[in-house]
Amino acid sequence: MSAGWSSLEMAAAAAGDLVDGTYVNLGIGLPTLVTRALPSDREVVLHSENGILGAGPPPEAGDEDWDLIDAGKQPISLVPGGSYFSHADSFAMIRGGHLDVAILGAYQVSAAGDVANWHPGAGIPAVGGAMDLAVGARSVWVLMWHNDQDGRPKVLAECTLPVTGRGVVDRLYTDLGVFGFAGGSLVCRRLAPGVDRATVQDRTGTGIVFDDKEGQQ
Amino acid sequence: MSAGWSSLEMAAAAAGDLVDGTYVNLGIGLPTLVTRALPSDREVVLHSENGILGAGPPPEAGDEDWDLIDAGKQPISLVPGGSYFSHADSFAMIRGGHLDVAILGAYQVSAAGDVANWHPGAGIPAVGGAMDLAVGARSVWVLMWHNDQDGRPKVLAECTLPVTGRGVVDRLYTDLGVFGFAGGSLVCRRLAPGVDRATVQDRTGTGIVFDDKEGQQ
Amino acid sequence: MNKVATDIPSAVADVGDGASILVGGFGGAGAPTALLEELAGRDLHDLTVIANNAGTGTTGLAALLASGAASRIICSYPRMRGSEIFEKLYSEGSIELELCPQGTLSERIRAAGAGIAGFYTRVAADTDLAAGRETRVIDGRLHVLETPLAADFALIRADTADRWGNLTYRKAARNFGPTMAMAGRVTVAETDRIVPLGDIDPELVVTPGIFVQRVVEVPS
Amino acid sequence: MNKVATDIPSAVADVGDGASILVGGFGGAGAPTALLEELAGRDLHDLTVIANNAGTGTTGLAALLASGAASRIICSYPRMRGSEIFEKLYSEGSIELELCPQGTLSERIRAAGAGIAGFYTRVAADTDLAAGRETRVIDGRLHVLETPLAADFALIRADTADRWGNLTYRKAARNFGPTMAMAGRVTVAETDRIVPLGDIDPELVVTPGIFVQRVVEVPS
Repeated sequence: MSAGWSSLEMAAAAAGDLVDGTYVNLGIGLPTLVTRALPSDREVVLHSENGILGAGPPPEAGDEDWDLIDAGKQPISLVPGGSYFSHADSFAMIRGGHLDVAILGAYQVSAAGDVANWHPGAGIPAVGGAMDLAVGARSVWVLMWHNDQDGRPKVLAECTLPVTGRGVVDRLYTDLGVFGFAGGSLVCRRLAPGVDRATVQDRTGTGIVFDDKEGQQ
Repeated sequence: MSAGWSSLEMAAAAAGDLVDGTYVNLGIGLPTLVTRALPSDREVVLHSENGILGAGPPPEAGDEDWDLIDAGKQPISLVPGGSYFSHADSFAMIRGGHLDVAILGAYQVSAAGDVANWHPGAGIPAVGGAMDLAVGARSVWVLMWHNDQDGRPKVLAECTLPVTGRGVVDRLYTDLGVFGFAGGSLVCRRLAPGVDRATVQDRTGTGIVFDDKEGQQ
Repeated sequence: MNKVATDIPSAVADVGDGASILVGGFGGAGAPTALLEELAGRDLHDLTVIANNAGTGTTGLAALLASGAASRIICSYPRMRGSEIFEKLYSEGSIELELCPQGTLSERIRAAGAGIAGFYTRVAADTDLAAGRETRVIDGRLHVLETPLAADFALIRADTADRWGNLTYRKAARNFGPTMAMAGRVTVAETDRIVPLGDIDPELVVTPGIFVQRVVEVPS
Repeated sequence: MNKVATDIPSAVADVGDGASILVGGFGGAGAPTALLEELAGRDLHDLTVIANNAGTGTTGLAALLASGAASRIICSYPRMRGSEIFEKLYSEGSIELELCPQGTLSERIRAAGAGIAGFYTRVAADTDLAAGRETRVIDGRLHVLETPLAADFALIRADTADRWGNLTYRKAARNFGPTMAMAGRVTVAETDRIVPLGDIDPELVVTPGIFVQRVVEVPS
């Protein structure tokens, strides 16, 4: 598993694709790393489901304000131009198609762009805003490790865990590369450094169409 | 038509029935007179459909603020404790049953408590917030003249004009008295000074059950 | 990110024939008069206007209607003192009217902005305004199914803006502004002033910039 | 009119067995901790709690659940770091869980407050969370019918109140407060401070007093 991106490099790949003026919601877990990788040459406005636009980096230790937390209940800050609003208004933004991008973590993604990220299969599930984001954001990106801790593929022909949304994922960022979805198939757009086509296919549970000119150069 | 209440006396009869802490919406036309008749010993909070709670009396001539108007587009003021909010929130208050009382003007009221006040029967209709108020307020009161300009009854067995809401009117204040509705019948609760039972029945287009102990004393 | 339009014409440059337009305001309060008069000065046709009123006097929405730009209006209260321009167009058959209860109008607009595909309300049930409409009995009471009301553009007036499109309003000029801002595919706000980013207290922002595509300064 | 309760016990004196309670807060921010702990100290049973989370640690909502007062919880995100009390009750079968997507939860609460009898949303359509539910295809897409979620009480935390019940909030502690305030038949707000009537700028009021029945000062 030495080849491919680190978690921060995966996040940087996604962050680099966010253009100036994008409104983005970052799911809890891996996607929060995107905040650390945002290029400084553009303004990307971060939405937090608990009623914040303009979420900023965590405060210094000791300066935490527990009335200013992100979706993962961690202390954050507010950037100039930010605002506060109610949950109903926050999810009106999400459901109403006002967010340009939602970057979700996931357990599984299917070739059809289904995403499973709310029910681990056993124990108590917790859906939070995942289903709202999955159908509401204009573009849904998933940021996750390509394989689980036991090396099993998380990108599959069909999700085996309960799905969050069907046919909703537009892009997938993993440690092995960047993927899209077309005609019911997974499409590899870019390979991470040191990863070849055979490796990524071998570690994926569905057939891949390769369209990774950039990565192969 | 010398017997009975003046318009301001009708409004005073309604105003006197508003207890401390009541949230009230006043329709345009006659009901706006209620503002002039509110007893000073209680706090009644006036709601204006265009996003105001705590509507106050008109400002002095020359002090009008055209961003602070009532439902009839007339300049008003805001009392201490008042607030501004959006139309969506304003009608959430109305539709959601948060207003204690709506006092509407009307063309016609029926024995079943139907009210007709949006469509004059010819020409261009204009519904405004009338239908929202008719079904949304916890208690709907109508304030109107007992007869039209040609002396015809406006309180009828059935409305002949298009209705605003059915079975919604709880109380009716006219120049001849105060009425309720029970078992599909109009009930006279109080007669205006100088008005007797025969007169009010004669000027009404439906049978009246008299329960006007107070008025007869 | 800079949503500030340099002038009024460029703020609404892409409004074309056949567009649907949400127009803010309750009477004159909150009406985007400058944007409306800019449109009135063009040779526009077949607009659908969604507004509470149908214009009064000869300015603002009345001017737009007088220009012949609108073929259809959806509103709650078209007939009022001073609405002669609308009344003339209506009596001539030059404009189609869809009357909608005011709270249903604002809720349909909110539904469009909030991604709600339909809702049930008791308002207008069993009245002529709901004739022929789909109904449903819920908890023993008749309800009407209402549908969302989005538009190509929302034109509103606000008090203060910044370059991210955050807005505050003044008193009851707020009215339809926050709700319509959510439902325009392109929302344009004319505002009394535009201040530097960060100058609006985040607790005071009424319309977060995510709902606004353009702002233009039009001092009152 | 004076909605100020003299103390915490009297602010929730009428909460009884079997009551349904909307509980504000997202994690700890906006949680009405003092009101919840007052209820936890009583011998209450069979409450239905509607909240985003299911409590963490041993205070606030977790304390109420630990007291055995709740037999049912409707929430979006019960399992998180520190939710051991809920997890234990759930695994014992002492509490029933209805999981609801967060935005659907807030919209169902708003619907109750806004007099909307039902609405259609794409959220959760064709997922296990909508199994067996009424659906409808609108514009070619599957939608789920969602119903309003009112409660006997809404308990929330706000920043500043006045005796009419007008409320402001602090930063992201706003979250569910304004929406739940609309949907409680009795809404009780614990607030950092209570100021004289007229001291809150009318442009800054987030929850107008019409939605609030009682306020009680609980400095943080």
